[in-house]
Amino acid sequence: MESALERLWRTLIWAFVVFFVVNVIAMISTVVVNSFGTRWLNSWLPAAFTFRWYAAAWKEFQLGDVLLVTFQIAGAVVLISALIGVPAAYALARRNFPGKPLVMLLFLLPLLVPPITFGVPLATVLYKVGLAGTMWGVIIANLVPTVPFTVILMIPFIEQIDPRVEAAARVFGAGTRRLFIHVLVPLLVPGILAATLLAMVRTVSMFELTFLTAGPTSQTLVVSLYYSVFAAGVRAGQSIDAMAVIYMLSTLIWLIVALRFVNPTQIVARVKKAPA
Amino acid sequence: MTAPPARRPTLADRGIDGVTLLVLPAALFVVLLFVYPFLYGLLLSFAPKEGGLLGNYTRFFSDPYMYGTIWLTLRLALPVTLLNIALSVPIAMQVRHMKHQRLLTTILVLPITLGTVLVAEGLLNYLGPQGWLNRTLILFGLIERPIRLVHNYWGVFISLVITGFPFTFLLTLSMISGIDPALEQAAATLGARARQRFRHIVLPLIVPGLAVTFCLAFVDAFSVFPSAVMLGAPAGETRVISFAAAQAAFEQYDYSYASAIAMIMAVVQFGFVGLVLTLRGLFYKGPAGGGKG
Amino acid sequence: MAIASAGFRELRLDRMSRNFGAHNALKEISLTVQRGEFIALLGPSGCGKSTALNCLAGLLSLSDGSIWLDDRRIDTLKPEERGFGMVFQNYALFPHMDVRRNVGFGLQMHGVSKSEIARRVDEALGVVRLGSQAAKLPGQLSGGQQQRVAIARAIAIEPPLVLMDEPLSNLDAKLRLEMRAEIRRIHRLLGSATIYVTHDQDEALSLADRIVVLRDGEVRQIGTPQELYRQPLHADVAEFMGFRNALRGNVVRREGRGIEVDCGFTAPLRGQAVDVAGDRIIVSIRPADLVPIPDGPINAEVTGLEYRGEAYYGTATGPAGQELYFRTDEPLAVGEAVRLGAPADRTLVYAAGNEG
Amino acid sequence: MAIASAGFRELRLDRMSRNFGAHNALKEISLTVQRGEFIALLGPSGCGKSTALNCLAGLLSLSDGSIWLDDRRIDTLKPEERGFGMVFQNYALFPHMDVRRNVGFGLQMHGVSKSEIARRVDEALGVVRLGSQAAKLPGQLSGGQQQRVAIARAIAIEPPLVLMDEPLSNLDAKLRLEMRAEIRRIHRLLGSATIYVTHDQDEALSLADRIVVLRDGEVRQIGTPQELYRQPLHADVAEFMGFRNALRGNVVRREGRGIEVDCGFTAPLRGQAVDVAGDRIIVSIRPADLVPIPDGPINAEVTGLEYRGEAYYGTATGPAGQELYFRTDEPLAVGEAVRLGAPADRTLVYAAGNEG
Amino acid sequence: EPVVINVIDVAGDLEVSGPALEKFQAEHPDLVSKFVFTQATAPELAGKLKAQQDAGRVDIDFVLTGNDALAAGMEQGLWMEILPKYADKFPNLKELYIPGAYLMQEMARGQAFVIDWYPSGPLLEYAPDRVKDVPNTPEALMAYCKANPGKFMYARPANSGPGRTFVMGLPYLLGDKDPKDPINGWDKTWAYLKELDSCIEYYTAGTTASMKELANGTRDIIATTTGWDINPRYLGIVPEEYKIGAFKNFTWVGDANYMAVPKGVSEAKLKVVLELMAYLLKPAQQAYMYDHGYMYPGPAIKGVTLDMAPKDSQETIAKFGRPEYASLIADNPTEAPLDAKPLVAMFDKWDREIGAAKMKK
Ligand SMILES: Nc1ncnc2c1ncn2[C@@H]1O[C@H](COP(=O)(O)OP(=O)(O)OP(=O)(O)O)[C@@H](O)[C@H]1O
Ligand SMILES: Nc1ncnc2c1ncn2[C@@H]1O[C@H](COP(=O)(O)OP(=O)(O)OP(=O)(O)O)[C@@H](O)[C@H]1O
Ligand SMILES: [Mg+2]
Ligand SMILES: [Mg+2]
Repeated sequence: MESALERLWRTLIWAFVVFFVVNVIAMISTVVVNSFGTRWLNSWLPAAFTFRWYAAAWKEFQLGDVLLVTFQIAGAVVLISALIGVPAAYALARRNFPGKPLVMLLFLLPLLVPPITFGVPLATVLYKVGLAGTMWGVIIANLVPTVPFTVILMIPFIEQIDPRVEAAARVFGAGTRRLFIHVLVPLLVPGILAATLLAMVRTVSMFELTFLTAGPTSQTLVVSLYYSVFAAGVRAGQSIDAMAVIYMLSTLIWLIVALRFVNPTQIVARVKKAPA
Repeated sequence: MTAPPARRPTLADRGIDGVTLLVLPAALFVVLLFVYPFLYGLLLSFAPKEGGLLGNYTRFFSDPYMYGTIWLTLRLALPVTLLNIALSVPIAMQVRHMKHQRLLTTILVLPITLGTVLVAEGLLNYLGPQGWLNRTLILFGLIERPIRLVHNYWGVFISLVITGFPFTFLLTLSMISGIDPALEQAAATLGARARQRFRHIVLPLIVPGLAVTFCLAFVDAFSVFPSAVMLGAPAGETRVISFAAAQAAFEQYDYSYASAIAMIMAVVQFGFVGLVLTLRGLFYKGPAGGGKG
Repeated sequence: MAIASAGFRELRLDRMSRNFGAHNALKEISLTVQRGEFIALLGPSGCGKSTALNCLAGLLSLSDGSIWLDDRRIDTLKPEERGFGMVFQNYALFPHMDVRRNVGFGLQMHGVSKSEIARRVDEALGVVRLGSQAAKLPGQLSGGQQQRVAIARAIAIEPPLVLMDEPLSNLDAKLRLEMRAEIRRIHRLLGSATIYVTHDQDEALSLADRIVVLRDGEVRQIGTPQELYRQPLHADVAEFMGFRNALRGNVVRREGRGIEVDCGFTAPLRGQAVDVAGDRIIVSIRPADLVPIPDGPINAEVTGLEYRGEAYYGTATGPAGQELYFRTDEPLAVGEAVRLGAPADRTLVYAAGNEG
Repeated sequence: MAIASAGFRELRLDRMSRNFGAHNALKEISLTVQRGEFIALLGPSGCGKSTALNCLAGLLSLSDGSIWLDDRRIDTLKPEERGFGMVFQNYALFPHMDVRRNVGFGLQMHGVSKSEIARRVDEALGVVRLGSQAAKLPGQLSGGQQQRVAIARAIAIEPPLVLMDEPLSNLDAKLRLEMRAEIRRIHRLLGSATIYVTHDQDEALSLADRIVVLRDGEVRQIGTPQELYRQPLHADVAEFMGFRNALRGNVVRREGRGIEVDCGFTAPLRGQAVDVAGDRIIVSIRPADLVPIPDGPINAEVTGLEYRGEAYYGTATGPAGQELYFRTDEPLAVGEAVRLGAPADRTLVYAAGNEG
Repeated sequence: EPVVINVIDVAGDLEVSGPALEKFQAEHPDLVSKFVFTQATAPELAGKLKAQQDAGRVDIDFVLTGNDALAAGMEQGLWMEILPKYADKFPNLKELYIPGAYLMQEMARGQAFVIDWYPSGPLLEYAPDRVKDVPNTPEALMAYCKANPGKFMYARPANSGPGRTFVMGLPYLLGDKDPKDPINGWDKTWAYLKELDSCIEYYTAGTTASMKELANGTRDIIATTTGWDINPRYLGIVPEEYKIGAFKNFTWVGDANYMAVPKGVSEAKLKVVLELMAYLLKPAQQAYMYDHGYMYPGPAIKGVTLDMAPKDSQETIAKFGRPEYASLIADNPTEAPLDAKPLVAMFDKWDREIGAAKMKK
């Protein structure tokens, strides 16, 4: 009786997953197909296929350089925010100290307050110290929301780790640094994976702060993309789609690479798979 | 033998030790680079083009077209966030046992890479009157005329689900897999069925994680902007608050008013996030293992 | 909810097997347990005891074989449908519930009323002497307290079949004895069947109706405590049952079950043949039975001595380098020569090469 | 990294205390441990043994008091600076590292070279008989195997001070004896100090130079195994040390340390006064010492019997309803009348009301 | 010493003027060693410039912008005041510019120069196979729309050139009191728009989306401009054969892009940029503005004809251009669009009263 209900439930879930995946793939496909289409009106498929939108976009936005810059910036942001965010999250998860709510608020604010308010003064500060206009300026500006993001996100993951395992590492001579390297980070891999992936996606898509602090040679892909979508003037949908596809690929690569090498499920679950 | 010195409460007793100091780099970074610009924006919001200190705020709250955006935004952000979490949890519960888990995970997480533009373009095409979806439905005779799924509330809603679901799913999956399977096994031997195991074991243990997930996802959804413009009706039912702020800043070039709106936005979000994080404090937070090993 | 085990008469394992990858953790275990029976599962570390319990509880699927309750095949049922109680070796307490809720969880799942739950939880906590810790979370308990919560949790639901995986391993001697008595009392009270994993012989001997000795995933012997204590069927079982002295030698003379063997000492040893096929044998003697006697046949040199309260236990080396474990009431000095002997009826002789 | 414990001469706990909220888990523990000494910490479940070890290791901060290594105060040092080895009661293995890496972890942290690590890990795995499981993750091991990894991990670093929290609780009798021998061997080899928590009296008696008995966070007695086994200072320690029979009565006659007490049996009992202030006393006798003798002073009725291999152990009720635990070589029937007696030098008498 | 000039384009103008800039570099290697082009969306430009100027480090030397971002910059004082200081370099602007372009040049108040201009709209674009009689008066459009609900559409004005041109053209057609004052002078227009709303299904967020709906047959008539008529058909977004219709006696509402210089640009660079601006206002360069009909016709100054334009430009116009434009431009008056302030007020009112009304249904 109830197991029939359970089966129904499971079927429903899988049905939804299939529904979701099919529609998302179809949606992506329309964009991909369109980006290769010459002209697509009122029919199942475009009239003919071409590469010209890619070629044009590539040339117009000097995408080679832009992609390289984007990767560098995203890489640096992700790395730095993990490096300083995870330890901070660790402290917040493990210790109760006076003023902790205030610190939490400090980390929440950059996520809550839209960049409109602080983007310009932040850029001013960065221009004053001579960082804006360079790649580092963009990296630092992007760190302002990603560091707190990483901190907040990592807290529950750290709480899940058994402090006794940490205790063991300390007893056997691991100081905080090596505790992180040898024990915490490997155990936190799923959380760090999620945090870095999401931080990367956010950096790549952070238009406002990037634009405000980027110089002519430190613009990232999203600036070009937004330009092609929102700037005045006529632009073929196919060309926008081509840009969007390039944008997607630029993050998709990392997602696939990351999930290829890192398992999003934690070690406990992997070792002790529940009953078949 | 010398008498040991009397013990005074040390910093460590109050929770301040080397580990606590790890919070410093991040905190310093935020203080240095965020606090000043933020205060600047905050002060700016109290220096309206016209009116007294609170001019911008009274202006906002005396104009239903403006304060209505809060409701319009909440109407999008809350259901979407809750739906995404509600979908993520059962799916993650299923996926974690799977053999080809990585492949499926990759596919499910994939939409976070799409970017708002691709999603908007894709939905406009796919769900549009001549899109594949409507065509298919018409082909099979399920509908007669194309149904309208974009340029309204649902267009934005769908896009938020597509970009938001992978986010919550990835977090939920990683969090659920942190629970020692032995706990569920123990519950099973005590007669708990799958639903009860979920309700009594898994759910309470991931609530703290879900709370954080909710906060981050909610904040994301609440500040929805490009897709509200591209897929919604930005003058109408998807006139979200960040759109109002952007209008003030970029159309009316009233940065002071824009700052004020953004501050209001932050306060509203904080209302929810603060509440959720406070509630989170009431739950068990700690290792999700059951004893030895 | 229909619980499969309610009111069963017998539980039958039919060639139950389980592999982990290439490793066969259980190899065709067959066993029938009657209702009301108390079975102890004994065996060296890693021999598959917990695996067997997990298979029974439905937490691991079988690789082969089947499990039957009377005429019903249950190895395909989910754990929650079997209705067995289980004490996990690693406790598996719910970290987010206090002791009271941990213990009451099973009752809650079975739809027992609130007041009844409260009553039975109090009772179970009383049994494990944890009334005063009821409001703590598992993480705030000592190891032994956690283990007792695990026991209380399993017995609170009064299951018709209880599986216990080393439930007393972290308790002190006094508490162990008390808990042992409680477990036996509850076993009788519920008329349930109990399968009890332990590494403590005393526990197995005193509690069990029958003992099953496993080794490398295989059943080596099934028998009553007396049988196992006095007459293990194989040299390895004997060694496991406390016959720590295992001396190799050759048969000198046989007369019925009596046997005389030569192990290179001053005189042949006399013992009881349990399972002697050829000439080369192993002699098994418990340390407690091997004591210094003036004309003992075993000449050896003391290499160590330890205090064990009621007596001293020593180690010694025989002429062929044999390691010997013996008992003595008076302390001996290391290096001292000693002559040891054991009663013939406590000296068991097995065929060599059969020790596995 | 300078390790505090390297080459120390003595470890001194000075009124070490630790509270959990309002609960005082350790109350002013003072103890001095010499290098090379083997200390066993004994006490009922929840008495604070693990807490004491955790405080020593630096995993819990003290609420009061201090810990000294020679002249250096170390209770303010971080765990990683103390350089102690520890076997955790709950193992606390690194779930993401295979057995080999778990065991080598400490060496790696101490900057030992790769090849040296490999050598010493192999050695440690050999000691705990886990060579064949080296590539498994902890989650793939049986309970006993995990425990052995925990032991191997602690001894691999050859620490000057080893803390062991019930390291053998999940091992079978045979392996326990072997491991016990290994632990002693390593202790001697390293010349290290060992503080060893156990609930197994045998282990404490055979391994320790001195035994510390804790109760409710307080030290009840410190002494050699012999002292503790033969002459516990308090009735509660006695009960904990296996004097399971605790009979209340009154003093009849004293002559020096000899004493005669009346507990309502057919005749007064003769025993040894350990600590007798007033007239009302408690008589403590081990079950093993209380045996049926034809004219034993204690008349009782058998209520239960259990097999323990070398003998039977029974329960009986005395005339005043006293619970009695005794030993017998021949099985007795439940309900049978029996007369029990114990040697006077094995019968200890304590003042009543002092049992804690 | 040749310098590097950082050009930022927030109007999509490089599409049109890019070749002329490159030509300048080729002809003046002594002045410019390199142009670095950045493209961006208009709204955030002001913020970025402000940040740079507050910090005293301006790294943008030359801006191509539409009138929205220009106005924003003017309001915040971001632009260098070129006139009258450097008036000698730009003599006789009134003579130089086409009248319609000059109207817009005046709006720049000496802080920028119109680089290209077109009369824009309002125009209607329709599918000839589905629409036989294209409406040629506002009343006819209303009647058509009511008869064919959902078949007419214009994009949300705030985000669409054609959308706003359509709305800005209406006061002239309907004879409103003050076509330059949307709040107080547009009574008829607002009434008209409200009524029109009843037969419009929704307003797309941008022009492209409305073009697509026209192309795929969901709509039959949409609002457009000259550039949005020619260029999308050239690009294949809209079928070539689609036609345009104009209202009788309508007034063109022009549109232009500007070139401006932020305050804070160094003297050395400023000299070069001024040179560049003067250069771009020469007929030879202005001929590039024909482009692919992106801002048809495009040139802002008098006397530039299509035959001066590059070959492919001529071909495109020949193929996708419309002969009727010449007469439409010649025969109808031209007005400047709304100034920035009233324009924003118009957007706001439209959003509140037209756009938001959609929700209530
Ligand atoms: N974090 C904590 N919060 C509150 N009480 C605690 C906490 N940790 C331990 N205790 C209590 O302190 C007491 C001592 O615990 P400890 O673990 O030292 O006992 P133990 O002697 O090791 O017992 P066992 O033999 O059962 O392991 C116990 O009563 C326990 O419940
Ligand atoms: N998930 C697993 N993957 C691989 N091998 C496993 C796994 N679980 C158990 N094993 C192996 O199976 C064997 C039996 O394990 P089991 O836990 O049943 O032993 P046990 O008899 O309970 O031992 P102990 O007394 O030490 O608890 C062990 O050798 C163990 O290493
Ligand atoms: Mg086991
Ligand atoms: Mg303990």
